[in-house]
Amino acid sequence: MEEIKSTIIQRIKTHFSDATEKEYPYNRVDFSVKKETIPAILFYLKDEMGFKHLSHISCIDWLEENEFEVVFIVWSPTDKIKVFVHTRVDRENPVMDNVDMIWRQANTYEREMREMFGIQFTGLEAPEEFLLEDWEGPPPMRRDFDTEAYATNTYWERPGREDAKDIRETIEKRSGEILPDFAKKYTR
Amino acid sequence: MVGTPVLFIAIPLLAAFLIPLLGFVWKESVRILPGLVLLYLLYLAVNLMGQVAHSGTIVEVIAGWAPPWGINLVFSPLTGLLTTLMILMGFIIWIYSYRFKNIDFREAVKYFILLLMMITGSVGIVLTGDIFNQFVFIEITSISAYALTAFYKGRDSAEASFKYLIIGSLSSMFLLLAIVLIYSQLGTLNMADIADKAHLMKPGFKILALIFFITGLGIEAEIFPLNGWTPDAYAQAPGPVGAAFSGIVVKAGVYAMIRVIFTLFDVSGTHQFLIIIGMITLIIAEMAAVKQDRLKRMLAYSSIGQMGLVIVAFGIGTEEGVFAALFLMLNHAIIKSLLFLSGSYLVYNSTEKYIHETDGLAKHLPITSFLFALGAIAIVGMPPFAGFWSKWSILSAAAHSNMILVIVLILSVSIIELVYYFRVVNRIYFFPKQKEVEPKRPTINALIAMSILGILILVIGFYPDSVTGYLHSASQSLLEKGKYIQDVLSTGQLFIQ
Amino acid sequence: MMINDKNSQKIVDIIQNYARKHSLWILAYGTGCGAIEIPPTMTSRYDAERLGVRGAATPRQADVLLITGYLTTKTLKRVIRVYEQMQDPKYVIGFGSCTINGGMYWDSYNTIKALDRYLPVDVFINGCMPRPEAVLAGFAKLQELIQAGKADGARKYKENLEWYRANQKKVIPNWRMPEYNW
Amino acid sequence: MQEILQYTWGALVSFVVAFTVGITYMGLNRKITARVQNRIGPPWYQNFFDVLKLGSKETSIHHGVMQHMGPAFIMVTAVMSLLIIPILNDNRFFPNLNFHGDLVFLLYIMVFGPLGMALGAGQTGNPNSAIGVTRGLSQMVGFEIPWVMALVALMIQYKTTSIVDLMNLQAETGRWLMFTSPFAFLAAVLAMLGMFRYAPFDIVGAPQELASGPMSENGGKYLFVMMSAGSVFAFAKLTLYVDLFMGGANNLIILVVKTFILYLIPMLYGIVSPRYRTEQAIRYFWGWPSLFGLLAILQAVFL
Amino acid sequence: MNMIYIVFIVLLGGALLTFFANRISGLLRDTFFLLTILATTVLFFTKIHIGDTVSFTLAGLNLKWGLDAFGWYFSLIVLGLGTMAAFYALSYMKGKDRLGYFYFSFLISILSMLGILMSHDLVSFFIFWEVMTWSSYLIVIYSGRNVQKNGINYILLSALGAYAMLTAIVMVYANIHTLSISEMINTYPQFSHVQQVWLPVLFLMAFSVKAAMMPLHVWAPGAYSDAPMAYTSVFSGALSKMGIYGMVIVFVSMISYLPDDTLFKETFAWLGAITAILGTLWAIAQDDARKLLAYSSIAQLGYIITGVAVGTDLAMLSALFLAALHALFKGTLFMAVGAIERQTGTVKFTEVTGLIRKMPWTFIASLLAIIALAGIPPLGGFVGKWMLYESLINSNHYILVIAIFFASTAAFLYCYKFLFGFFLGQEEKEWENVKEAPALMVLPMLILAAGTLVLGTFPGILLKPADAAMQTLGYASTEGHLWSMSILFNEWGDQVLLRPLVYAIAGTFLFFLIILTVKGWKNTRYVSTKDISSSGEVPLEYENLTFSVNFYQPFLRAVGPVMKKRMIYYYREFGSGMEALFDYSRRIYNGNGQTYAIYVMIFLVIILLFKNSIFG
Repeated sequence: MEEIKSTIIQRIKTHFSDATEKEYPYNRVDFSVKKETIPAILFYLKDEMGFKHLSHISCIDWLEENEFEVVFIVWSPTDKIKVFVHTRVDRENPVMDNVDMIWRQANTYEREMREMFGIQFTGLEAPEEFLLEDWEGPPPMRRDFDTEAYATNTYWERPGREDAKDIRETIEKRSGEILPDFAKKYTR
Repeated sequence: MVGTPVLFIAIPLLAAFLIPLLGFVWKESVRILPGLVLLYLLYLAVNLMGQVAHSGTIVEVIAGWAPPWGINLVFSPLTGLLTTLMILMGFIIWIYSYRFKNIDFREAVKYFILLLMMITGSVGIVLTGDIFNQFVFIEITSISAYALTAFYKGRDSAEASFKYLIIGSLSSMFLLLAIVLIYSQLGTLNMADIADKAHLMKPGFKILALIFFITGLGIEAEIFPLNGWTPDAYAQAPGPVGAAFSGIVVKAGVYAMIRVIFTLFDVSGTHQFLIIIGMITLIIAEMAAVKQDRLKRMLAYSSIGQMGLVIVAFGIGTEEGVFAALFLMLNHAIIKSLLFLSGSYLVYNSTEKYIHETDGLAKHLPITSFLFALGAIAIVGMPPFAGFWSKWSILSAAAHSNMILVIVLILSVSIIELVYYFRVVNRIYFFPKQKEVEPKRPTINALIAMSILGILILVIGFYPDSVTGYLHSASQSLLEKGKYIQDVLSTGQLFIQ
Repeated sequence: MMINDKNSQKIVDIIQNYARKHSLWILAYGTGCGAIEIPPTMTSRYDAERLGVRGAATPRQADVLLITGYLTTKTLKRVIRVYEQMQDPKYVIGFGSCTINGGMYWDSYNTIKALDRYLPVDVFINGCMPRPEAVLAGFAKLQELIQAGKADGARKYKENLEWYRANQKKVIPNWRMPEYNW
Repeated sequence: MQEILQYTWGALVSFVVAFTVGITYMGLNRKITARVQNRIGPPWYQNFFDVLKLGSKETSIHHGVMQHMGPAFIMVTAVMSLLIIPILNDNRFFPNLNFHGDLVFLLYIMVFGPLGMALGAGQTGNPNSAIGVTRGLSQMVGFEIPWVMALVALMIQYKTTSIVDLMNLQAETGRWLMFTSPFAFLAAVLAMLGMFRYAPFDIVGAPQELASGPMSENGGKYLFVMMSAGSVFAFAKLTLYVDLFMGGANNLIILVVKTFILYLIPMLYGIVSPRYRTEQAIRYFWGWPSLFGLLAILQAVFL
Repeated sequence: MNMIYIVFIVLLGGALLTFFANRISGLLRDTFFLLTILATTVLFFTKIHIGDTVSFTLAGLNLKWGLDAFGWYFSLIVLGLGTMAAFYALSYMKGKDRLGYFYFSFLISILSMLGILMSHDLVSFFIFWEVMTWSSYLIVIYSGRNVQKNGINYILLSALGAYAMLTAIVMVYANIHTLSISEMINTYPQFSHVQQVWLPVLFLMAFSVKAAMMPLHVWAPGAYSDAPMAYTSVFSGALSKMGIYGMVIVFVSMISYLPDDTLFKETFAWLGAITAILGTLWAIAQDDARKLLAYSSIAQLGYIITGVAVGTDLAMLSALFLAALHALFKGTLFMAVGAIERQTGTVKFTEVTGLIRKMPWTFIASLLAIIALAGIPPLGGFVGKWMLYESLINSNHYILVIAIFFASTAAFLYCYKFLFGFFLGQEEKEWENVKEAPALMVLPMLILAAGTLVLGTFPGILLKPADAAMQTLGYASTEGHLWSMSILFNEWGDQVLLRPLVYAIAGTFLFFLIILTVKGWKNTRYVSTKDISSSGEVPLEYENLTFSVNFYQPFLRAVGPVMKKRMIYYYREFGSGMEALFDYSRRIYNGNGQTYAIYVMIFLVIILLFKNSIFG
């Protein structure tokens, strides 16, 4: 296992100079690359190294760093190893390359991210509407989207429900954990 | 008395020599003169036919030498019918080829001389009562035919002509052999005389002579293994010449063969042999025709097949059979000429004459296509057109002789024939036209010629009685051998007295 | 029940309502987690069929629209459509807290908080989720209402269609639906 | 005129009887199914409520004339079947139109309604309806084979095409045809499974897959008429079986008992069965049932 | 001059005039066409009486034409359907090319059919038979689609049949030296046994080709669907009946005299039944309405063949009745398909849906025709089917009953497919602007469809001429005797059968229809077909929700093994084998002069070698 992991790291690093690896125990290896390298490294992983399966594409909103982190999780059924490929996209101009020509199922994940985070994938050919029907607000999964305010404005609320509206302070009290500032503003 | 049978030989020969001479005086006369000659001969033939029907066979002695010593011409109902048919076909072909391909003066001279010679030769074959004289006429016909085959002077034409020449010379050789054999045995060349004395021949010689005759004349009559020259010659010769081949030359060949078999020798088994060989010819030719990709070759094979059918019908040997055979010869001459004439306009500008080049021409050449389709429907024997009646006569003749197998085979072959003709007709009418094909509209004289043939098909189809009377007397005259001998020989005696 | 009473029912209505209350064909719109409560309600443990409650295959045949849980705007559109396709008389049962006040989805960006703003609800069943006993009690209440002739949600909907429409259109901006035709 | 009144009266009375008994049977079916599944189940008269409720629906929609007429078609079939099938051995009480050859007529009139309804279902434009109809028609072709074989076997054996003749024959000899022609009875009963469209042959209107198939767009009065017609038709079919194979009935009670016993067969078979796909159903009917039908014919021809 | 001549001259002259008038003006052409067919019909039914004959001599053959009751019955079909189709054609063919050619062929084929029915001698029978073949072939290839395939298939199989018949005819001619059909029938018992067997076989071969019987049916789907629908109604409705006409004569007048006639009859009855079954199955599998109707025609002719082959008086009556009825309903259906083709431009069930509100009259006509086709009471089809069953049961053909019943039950499947595919289902936006066909097309359809309706209640209208026709064939009059014997007429003591049943059905239907309509009249509302309960989803305008692809997939899966190999497959194999043989024979002529010379020598040598055996 370790040998395989080290050869993977070896090969990736020789081929892609900008890749920085991070090793995890068991069968997981992480790489961070620039977003321009993404199609190339995914092609390489799929065609040359046997990572046939795209497990997931995920996104993390790093509001403080003003970046989105997009994570591609690929899996090799022969080596039984999963590889996480991280990349960062500018939050102001979230554009990156579309990879659904490598894996057909990437299309679905990309459409979801387009709707939920507003990341534009160049050349993604799919109808605009996916999960959100007739959505007119900003992408709802961005952390600067205020859900509560939106819900209060949009949906009529039955009067008389005042309890347990904001449990942040209770949580703070109970756990003793001190929430950072951004969390106070954007989470509940 | 409007004329004598000898005019059928003399006038066209004279005209053939006059054509180039007159041509120097007036160029158009080269084209007109053959037509006038043929028209006159047609008038003569029709008149003589009436005379024959009225007062029996006309036997004309040439140069005063009475049969069996001299050469004589026999204008019986049979030969008269064939002569009329040939001259009629010749006349129609003349109308058709008056301006065919816009050949220039020099070529027109050749063409019309050769055509006239070929018609003369064929008529001679039919009319003559002398076996050697017949041979001479066969040679005249063949040589004109060789030349006409090579008329386009192309490589393929020359090759076809050369093949024809080779096979044709084999034919002459065997014929000459046969004639020599007979002469050595009987010391006579007059057909009636030979027929009269045939029993005097040694059986071995008789059969040998017969075999040589069959081989030699079979080549002219397009019997199966002997007909290798046919497709090439038909395909390479100009369209009207192809029509002349199938309408005139082959008929003469078949006549010669049948005359030899029916009148000269009376060998048992010949009829069965004719049926078998005709059947084989029919089947092989029709099968070969299906897969042809060139129009004229297809027509040529079809022609071979039809001649095979004629021979089968003769082979049945009864009066009905002979009647059917003559009827088929008549119909075939008309229909196949129509097919050749209209077909050659369908592939007018083509060098290879592929069938697919006729695709969709019906829009551009409506009348030609219609006449071709009419010919196709008629030749496969669809009622109520001419072909049906001859097919019906053959079948009923075969049935009266209890030849069920023959009937079945003929009909099966007819189905094959139907398939390839209808395929072509479908192409002409329903396929999109090929871009590179430039259809040529037929000239007015060609249209007239083809229309005459089309009308003949309809007339015979709707009212077969218009010809059956002549055919019946002709078939009787073929079968009445004794009468033939008596007619010919008695003329001579009369003359002596 | 007084004969002369304006609100009293005719004898025909009594018979009809009696039949209606004993024959409730439900269209279970299993939107949320509540759908899992329907099988125990219908099967041998609680056997709602003894009350005449029975599943219907299509809205055309159904009498009761059972909305089992939270409704996103996207689902609401379908629910309205289904409700409008049902034949009169028709009843709606809101099922679970989510239909009452949003329940745990009270601040979700795409979930409505009160069903009766959008459809006329005849009976609400409280609980997250309500147990089958509660569901049966809800049906019993509905039967009571039907017999009394008070389950008139459909009439209310028809009369106040504009108000309902306005509410519906507020949360469903792109209204691509045919006109209401039962 | 007298006759027409008589026939109309007979038709009316038999319709009422068939309606009542048929609906009761349907209710009993639900009750028994519930009991088999260890439920209490609805009362036996539950289906009266259902029919009454459907009849009291205030509004209805239709997608066109054919859908509007569809239920009438199927009702015609039910009523015509009732008119032709003798209810009792003694024809006095329910005079109806029996005549020689009515078996053949029945075979055709019994598909008249379903086909008419299928047209109505087709007009709704609901794909589920059309799919249900195709399955139903396919299945019908399946079960008609053993059914016709059984009937032909009876025709051969007893040289008649009249139901009354067959009933009289059983009354005279005192032996039921289900014992004298057991194979024909078997084939007919197995065909009946398909005719009733209970499980395992209920793919036609499978609520889970097809949303009740041909009926998916019918509600209110249309479903009311269809359900009534279904009940009447079911009773008519059961009566036909009783008439043909079980010696008919001398009074209504015996008829009800006999039909109910017969009705138990598809019902119980359905309760314990899963569902066949259409082609499986067709192959089923062309397997054993048709073999029994063939045996019945052989028996009729050679014995 | 005899009226028979005049009818033929009118038809032929009219055909030619129509053909040539095409060059002058379209109106003139249409007028000539319509006048010709109308004049023929009027002259035929008013001036020609049963029993009229003419005879003349042509090419030494004595030909005789005349009309008997049997021919009259079939000419009723030909001229009735022909006139309707002519009216229909005027509108249907408007604006198409080569109309002179089409109308010419149409009239000639009508002429040839009348000729067949009026021929009393074998040669004119054959001539008209062949004229019928090529005139219909001309129309089959008219559209120019698949001419090399369907057209050649048609002409090939027709020629096969016709030549078989020709063989039989010359056999008869050689045997009895006369061509009269009646003479042939009279002397048939004195023929040798071999001929007694072969003559019917050869004749039946010709007739079964035209009647599209099972192994010889392969031409029919292509030819029926390629001809313009205006003619296909005649083609399927009347022209194929010429095969039935011949079959009836052969079965009644020849095969009945055979000692082993049962074998013949059983074989043909079974062939008919198999044709019915397979035709039905194939019809179910079609997505093209023309093909569906073509296979359906094959199947329907299968019933008729069975009826003819069984040959008891009731079976024959049913066959004749069904023959006329088939002309009515199949004519209507082909016309309806033509109307739909004209109005929408397609005939695929997978493309066109929901025309019921756009083309209501076409729908009504099709509905009546389909009910008649399916044999459902109270329409005419049931009467015919019932008589067929009854005759089969009476003559102990029990298995045959089951086969026929299977075919006619399975026929419901394609009947439904036809109605559903075109008229029912979603009303798509694509066909929003489709209009009803012109009145000239709708009226013939409605008239023919009304015919089936009338015949269901008053079948005596057609049974009487059919009975008269059967009497000329030597059957005893069935009027009274048969009609009281048959189950149909027994109980009511009335020759007009089924009337009380029809009244009962109509009464019940109307009663419940009124109940349905009156109850809640104000609260019943029409909604569009887009408004369906599809899980609350609203179908968009461009979404086609109609279920029409793989319509009977489960059924076809169940019957799959039967349908795997088609007959045409064997024909194709045979055809390609023959082509290979032809290609081989072509190579004999290899274009080499030396080879040809060698052929000559070989020929000579062979003859010389075998001269004694040849010229013994």
